[in-house]
This record gives sequence, C-alpha cells and structure tokens, in this order.
Amino acid sequence: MTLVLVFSGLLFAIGTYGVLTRRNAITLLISVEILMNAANLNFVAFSRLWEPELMTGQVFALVGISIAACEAAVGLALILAIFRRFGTTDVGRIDFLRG
Amino acid sequence: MSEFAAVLPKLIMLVLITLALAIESFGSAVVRRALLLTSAALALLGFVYSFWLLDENLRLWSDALVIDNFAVFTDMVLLVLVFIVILAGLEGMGRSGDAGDFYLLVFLSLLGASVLASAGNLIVVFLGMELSIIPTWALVAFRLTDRDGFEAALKYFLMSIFAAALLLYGFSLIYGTVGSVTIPFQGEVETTRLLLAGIALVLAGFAFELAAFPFHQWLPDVFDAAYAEVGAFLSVAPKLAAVVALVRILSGLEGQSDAWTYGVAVLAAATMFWGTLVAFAQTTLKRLLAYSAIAHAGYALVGVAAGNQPGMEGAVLYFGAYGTGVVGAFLVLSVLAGRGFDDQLANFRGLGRTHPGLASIMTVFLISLTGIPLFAGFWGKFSVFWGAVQGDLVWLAVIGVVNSALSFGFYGRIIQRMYLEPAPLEPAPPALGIGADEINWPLRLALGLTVGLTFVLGVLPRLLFQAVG
Amino acid sequence: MEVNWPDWLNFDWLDLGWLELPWVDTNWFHDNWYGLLLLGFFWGVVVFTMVGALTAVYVYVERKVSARIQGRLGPMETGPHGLLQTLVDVVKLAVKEDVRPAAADALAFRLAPLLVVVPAVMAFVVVPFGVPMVIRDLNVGILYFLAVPSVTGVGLLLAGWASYDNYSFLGGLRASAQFISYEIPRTLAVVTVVMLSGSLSSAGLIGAQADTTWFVLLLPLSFVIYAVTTLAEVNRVPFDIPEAESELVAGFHTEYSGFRWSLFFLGEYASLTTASAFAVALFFGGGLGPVLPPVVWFVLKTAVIVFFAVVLRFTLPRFRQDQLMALAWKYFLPLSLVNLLLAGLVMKAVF
Amino acid sequence: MLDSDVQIALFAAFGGIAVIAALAAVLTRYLLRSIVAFGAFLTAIAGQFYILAADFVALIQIFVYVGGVVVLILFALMLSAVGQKHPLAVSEHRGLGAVVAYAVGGWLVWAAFGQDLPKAGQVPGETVAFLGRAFLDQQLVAFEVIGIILLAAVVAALVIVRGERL
Repeated sequence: MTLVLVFSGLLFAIGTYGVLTRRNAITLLISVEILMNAANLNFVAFSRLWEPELMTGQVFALVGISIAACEAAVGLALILAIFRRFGTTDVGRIDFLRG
Repeated sequence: MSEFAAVLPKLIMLVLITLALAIESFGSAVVRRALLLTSAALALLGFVYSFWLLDENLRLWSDALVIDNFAVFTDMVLLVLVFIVILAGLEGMGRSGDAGDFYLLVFLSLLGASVLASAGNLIVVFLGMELSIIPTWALVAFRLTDRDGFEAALKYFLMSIFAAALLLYGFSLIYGTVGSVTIPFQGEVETTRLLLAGIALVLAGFAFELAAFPFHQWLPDVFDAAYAEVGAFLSVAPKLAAVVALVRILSGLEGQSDAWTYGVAVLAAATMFWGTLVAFAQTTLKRLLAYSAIAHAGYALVGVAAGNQPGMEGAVLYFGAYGTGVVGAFLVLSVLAGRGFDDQLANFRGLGRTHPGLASIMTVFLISLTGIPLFAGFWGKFSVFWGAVQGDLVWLAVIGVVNSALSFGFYGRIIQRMYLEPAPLEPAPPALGIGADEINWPLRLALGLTVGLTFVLGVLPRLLFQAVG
Repeated sequence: MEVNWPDWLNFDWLDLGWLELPWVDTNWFHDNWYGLLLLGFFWGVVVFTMVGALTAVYVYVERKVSARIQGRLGPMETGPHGLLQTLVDVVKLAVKEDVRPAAADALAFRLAPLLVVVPAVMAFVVVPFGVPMVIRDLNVGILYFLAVPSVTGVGLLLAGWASYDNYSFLGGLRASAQFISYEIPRTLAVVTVVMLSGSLSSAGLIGAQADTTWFVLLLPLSFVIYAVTTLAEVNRVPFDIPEAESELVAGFHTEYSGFRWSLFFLGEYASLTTASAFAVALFFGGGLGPVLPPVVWFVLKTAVIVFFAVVLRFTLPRFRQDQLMALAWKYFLPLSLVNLLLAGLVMKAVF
Repeated sequence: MLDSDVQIALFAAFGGIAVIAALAAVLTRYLLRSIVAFGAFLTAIAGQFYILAADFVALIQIFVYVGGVVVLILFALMLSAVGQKHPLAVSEHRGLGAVVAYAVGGWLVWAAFGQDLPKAGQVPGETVAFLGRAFLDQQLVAFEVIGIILLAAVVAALVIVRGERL
C-alpha cells in the first residue's frame, strides 16, 4: 500500500513541477491531468482497504476521470479560442491583464 | 417531509436550466422575455419555499445530500442572487441573442453551488465544486470581441483545474486515512502525517476557490474582464457554497481542529492584509472590488479558523451579508457601464452632484462593505469576529478589525470623490444622461431590493442569525 | 503488501485447458514465471497470426467480390484463381523501401502505424469464437472491445500530423473527427445489448442469447446503428472520406510506404474483422447454432457480415464530410438515445 | 500459481513506466512528444489500475483518457499548430519549480511512510456489478450530478467557441 502512495506522491511531484515550470497552456493541462491521475491511483488503491464491496474509491476515481475529461474539453475549446485571438498558446506571452 | 420536497429548491434550479435551454431553442424576443420573467418568478418562489425547510436537518440518499440550515441559507442567498441577476440583465443581456447561453451557464453554476453547499460526502463536494466552476469559465469569456475576457478565462481555468487537482488529491488522502467519504467522518480518527497532508491540500484547493492569499491572482483579472452581472454572481455564489463545504468538511473531522486552526488563521490574516493593502493601489472600481473581495474571503476565513459554532455560522453568514453590498456595487457599475461609463475611480468625482440617486445608493453599499453598524455588512463582520474571540483567536479578530478600519480608507475615498470633489470639467464628464428615473424598471427593482436587503438585514440581523443558527 | 487478489488476477486464465490438448501439460506453464511468459507469448503469436491470416483472406475475398461486381476476373495469376496473390503482396510490401519524409517527426511517424494496428489486434482477445472459446473472457470484455480500439484515433491523428503533409494532415483530422464522433452512438448501441445480456463479459453475452434469442431480433435498431457506425469508424465506404482518393490522395497514410503502410492496411482490416466478429457475438448469437460446432457457426456468420460489408463498398457512393458529421451528431446520436429507451422497454417486456 | 510478489513487481514496473513517461511529458520541449508521453503515462496508470483489481476503471481510463482526452489534446495541438518544429520556450523558474516539486514529493512520500493502514480486504471479482450498485445506490446523487456537469461542459465549450469557424 505504501508503494502506491510512494508512486502517486512521485507523480504528484512531477505534475507540480510541470504546473510550476511549463508556460504552454496545453502542457499545463497535461501536468494537471498527471496530478489528477495520481489522485485517482490513490482512490483505486484505497478502495481495496475500506469496505471494498462499496467501491467508494473506484467510484471516486471514475468521477475524477469524467471531471478531467470535462475540464479538458472546455479547456481545449478555450485554448483554441485563445489561439485565434492571440496567435499563441504560451501563457507567458498572454499577459495583457495585470493579475 | 419527503425527499423531493426537501430538495425542491434544487429541483427549481433544474427547471431554470431547462427554461434557459428553451430560451436557446425559441429565439423570439417575446418568448425569451417571458421565459426570463418566469425564471425570476420561480427563483423567488424557491426562496420563499426555503423558509419551510429551515430547521429540518435532513440527510438524504445515503447521506449524499445534507439539508441543514447552512444549506438552506445558501439556497436562499443563491436564489435571491439569481433573481437579482436575472432582473439586472433583463433589458441588457436579456435582449441579446446570447441570452439563453448566458443564463444557462448562470443557472448551471447556481445548481453547482447549491449542490456544493449541501454536499454530504466528498464525492458530491468535488462534483458540486466543479459544476459551480466549469460554467463560469465560459461566463468570463462571454464577450466574444474582448480579448481580455479570454485571457482572464484562460488564467482562471488553469488556476481552477490546478485547484481541483489539489482538492482531489487531498480528498484521496483523507479518504485513505479516514476510510469513508461521508461527512462527518465516522469513528475516531488518528492524526497522522498523511491526514495532515490531505487536510493541507484540501485547504489549498479551497483557498483557490475562495481566492485566498497566495492563490488569489485570478480574481482581479476575472472581475476586470467579465460583465458586471457575472462579477456580482461570482463574488458571492461559488464562494458562499465553498465556505459552507469547507466548514462542513473541517467540522466533520472530529478532534482534528488543532491540525488546521492555525493554518486557516494564518491564511485568513494574510488574505485580509494582502487584499486590503493592494486595494489601495487600484485605480478602477472593478479591480478595487476584486481586491476587497479577496480581503472579504479573509474575513470569512476568520470565522472558519475559529472552528466553533458561532465562528462557523459567522463564516457562512458573512457572505450573505457581504453579498448585498458587493452585488449592489456591481449593479451600480452595470448601470454606469450600460452608458459607456468607464469604471476608473477618477470618474467618480462629483457623481454625488451629477447623479445623486446612484451616488447615494453606491454610498450605502460601500458603507455596508466597510462594515459600519446599521448596515448588513456589519453583522457579517461582527459574527465572524465574535466567533474568533470565542475561539481564543483574539489576535485574529484584532487583525480583522484593523483591516476593516483600513478598508474604510479606500471605500471612503470613493465616497469622498463622489461628494466632496467637483466633477471634472476638462475633459467633460462622460455623458451619462441618466437620473434614477431613466434606469429600466427591472434594474431599478434589483437595485431597490439590494438596498432594501442591506438596510433590513442591517437593522434586523435576527433574520440572518435565525436562518443560520 | 498483503492482498487478496480477486480470482481473475491470478493468471490462470492463460490456461490451455479448454483446448484439451493431450500433449500439453498446463501445470508446467503455471509453475514458474517463464512458463507464464511463454504462454503469453504463445497467445500473442496465435492472435497475431490469426489476424494476419484473416486479413489475407479478407483482402482476397474483397478483390474477388469487387471484380465480380465490376465484371472483371480479379487476381488470377498467382496460384489457382489468384489464391496466393495476397501472400505475394505481403512479401512485396515487407521488402519495399520504407520512405520517410525528411520533415516528418520521426517518433510520431514510427509510432502511428503501431497505434493503429496493435489495438485492433488486441481487441481480438475478447472475441468469443465458440461458446466457451474466448482467448480471455474478461469480466469487462465488451467494454474492453470498445475501449482498446478507441486508441486508434490517436494513431490516425499522429499519422496525419507526423507526415508533415497537407493531405495527410487533413486526412488525419477527418479520420479522427469521424472516429470520435461515431464512437458515441456506437457505444450507446452496444450499451443496449449489455442491458439485455446483463453482463459485460463476452461469454455472458453468448449465454444470455442462448437463454433468449438472437439480440438482433430484440434490438434491430441497435444493430443498424452498430453496423453503420462501425463502417464509419473503420473508414469503409460510404464513409471513407479520410482517404478519399479524389480529394486527399490517400488521406492520413499518403506519405507511408512499404511495411508501415501495410500496417495501416492490416489495422483497418483487422478492426473490420474484429468488428464483424463482434457484431456476430453481439447480435447474432455468436457460435450458437444447431448441428455444426460453434466455431464453424461463428465463422460462417462472420463471413456473411464481411461479405455484406464488401458488397456495400462497391455499391454505395461516398458521403461528403459535412454530411458525415451531421449524420453522426444530428441523426445517429438522438436515434441511439431513443434506441436506449426502446431497449429499456424491450428489457421490461422480455425479462 | 503466482504469489503476489510478481504482482507487486508488475505494479512497480507499470509505476516505473508511468513515472518515466510523466517526467518525459513535463520535461520535453516538444509539444507532440509531451502528448505522446502523456498517452504512455495514461496507459501505464491503466495498467496499475488493473493490477489493483479495478479492471473497469482501467478500461474507462483507456476509453476516456487515451481514446478521448489525448485525441482532443492532439486536435488542439493541430488546430493551434505550434511547437511542431520549434521547441517551446523554457520557463525561467525551473530551479524554483524543481525545489518545490522535490519538497512536495518528499513531503508526500514521507507522509506515506508514517501511516498504518488496514489490511486489504477481499476485492469483489465482479467489479462491474458492484460499481453499478454503488452508482445507483450509495452514490446516486453523484451519478446524477455528473450528468449535469457533462451538460455544463458541453454548453461551456460551445459558448467559448461560438462564432468561430473551425
């Protein structure tokens, strides 16, 4: 079980690194998806520990997958719309607002 | 009370969604208007109905939905809010061909906020959060011709999916250590490093949604770029629901309060200071409201940090009280923006003389936001600070009071500009051409309602406290 | 990590027991890990050979049938009635020069054909040839059949993109858009079958049809949707717009040649074969039938479906791209939702 | 029969692939490679799900992620047509990012070792039946809300690209 947690922790770290250092909207999206997969891995693993017949963890993982798909769909629509207006998907160069 | 009667307000929101879909399908202006008015009436109906749900305290469908007073209060605030938003946009947005899309998104987010506020397990919390957030990305990017909207939407999107991922990971750790997703978590829970990591990640996720200090950057851009109606909606609905969910999760972790009290307290203090101080440097009203919204999230977190009953109630109540002020301010902005009025603070000079009606209403809202007695905002602040004092966090309450006093600096400055400074002659003031009587009736109704709420709740805070406690 | 694994994770599924081969001691394979590895390898080879052989037969049949429709003879030179023509073609393709455009992205260019062919072959694993004969009776077999080939979409896009060529690019985009559009009604059509069979395993599917009747009789609309969307997914006429010769040269595989090209070819035929075989399993009772052994029934039924697909290819004109997408989203999606409702009613009526 | 050591080894192997692929996805400067690595990562995670006795989730992972999300991302890449030949700009915060990532990863791994977890129970072999029951009983509300979220996502995506001719 600890093995699972170690793996998901590593993946979480990798995803965080991606979120912090990447500047392209698409790679940022990918990094976040890596984070969500790390979480899903945890859910599936924990599902075996606590009342496996209720499948709560697996349900949560499925929920996570479907939400990730929704986010990707809306996000990519947004990224395309952005590309049409700014000519780039580099977040670092889309900074006309002050934040 | 049957299950469906208990979730009637949510069913009404579902009906609103289908009505908005119908608007999209039947394009004629008359039908659109009729459907929008029906929606508004339904929202009001749901609000009134909610009174019967107070003090019911139901847990429905395997504890997935909790209808307690926090949830009912949130529903009431949300329904009034959406009523105001519909009215405010009736003559503007409601006339455009995009009205169906716009209100559909608003209603979807509304339902999400409502689900989030009455979520009884972590899965529903996560889903409610996402449902309340996803439509707002599109709302922020709603102006097709406006590049800023898309930029803000992209940043908002990236921030909130990161927050969602943190939240999901935090939930997975909590589920793994506690062994259940149902809130409150059953059984004795041992404080372990893994659980603490989970709580920390969940707090970070919620901090994003509430725009608390280190995670606040998206909010000013979003407020700046979005329609005033969207700003009004965003500053209250998702945040109120998120606070309710946060309160529910944290108080559901029996015996763990040591673990998060100080974390939340520091978060609250930093958020209040940062929001207040940066607000001074702003030159446009929307950005000023944005930074003050960050500060206000900090005040609400003071109540959460207190961790006791009055504090938690105060945190939930806070957004209801604060909402009246900020929604009102956005409505005034919407009136002004409809006349091509730029929201530069400098433009407010002399507004008191050129437009006494609007200026006086604005003054009411600003005073309420500052938290001066006899207005709704005061009771929000009072309740969270009182909770903090009760919870042995006097220092936090003091910081809160100091920040409130400081905040009068920038709110008061606007009032001062409106009344004490002469209208600029050169260049000529924007040709507004409006007295109060030239504002269309739905907007006037919305404004009147907001002002009325600010006063009534300010004078009779019992209404608020009874609803929550 | 002390874990009680569920039965299906215990790897005895590789058992050759159901073949009842007297000279194979199955225990030996299960006693050590290299035995298992060997078994896995064995099954991999079996599946790949089977798919390859079927594809060869398929190509031959298609040539012959098309020739008959067009009043030609078709391949006649190599072997009796050109029977060996396909084999010779395979040799030719395998030794042909493999050309890669200089501007192409090497990694993606190499990966794309594999992504098209491997899932198609992998889907074979859950095809129920006989009543007990499934290479691997997953308890989520039908989902597996839907999920694994969906990776093909990635391969098509990659191929189009990696070739660095406008025709390929457009072909790849079209192919992939078509693929993911038609996947939704197709999945919904399969869902109706799952509702009736009450199981996601391919053996359970056949069992349910043995208990009632062929599902095509209960759910005719599902079969129509499945058939049309499958044709669209594997880019067969009348939906072969991604590779429309008159517009796009050869679509996403314009720049491919030799062995890699033949992989695309193999992938397309393999997925068509698998889809046909699964159509038999889903709607025509799989290997159920009197007198003859189930495998024979299964092959016969599949042959009929394949023949039908071939005849279609040479009798129908091609759709236009916008018509194609409109068909998927405006007609098939609502239709499959209605169908779902109908299936619910059928379920109420039959069970 | 295999003892569970082999399964642990398989799990670790899939984990290794996942970690390497994830690293490749966040480190490479070519967008296309990043997406391909992401696809490999997702497949490896699906393998891990499978080993963890979640066959349904594993296949849904393949179906939705690899067959859906990756295709969508590739679409976005192609329609925005950047990064094919030009490597992406490198962020100037890489040092900081690495430090934070190390800290976060170290923290989570450290936390993982301090945890007593119960023994794993018997996982039902028929996962699908149990999942179905869970979705229609315990988690019914979640199931309903997902439907509305999908509607919201469709509407949001359509609103964002409305008025565009793609």
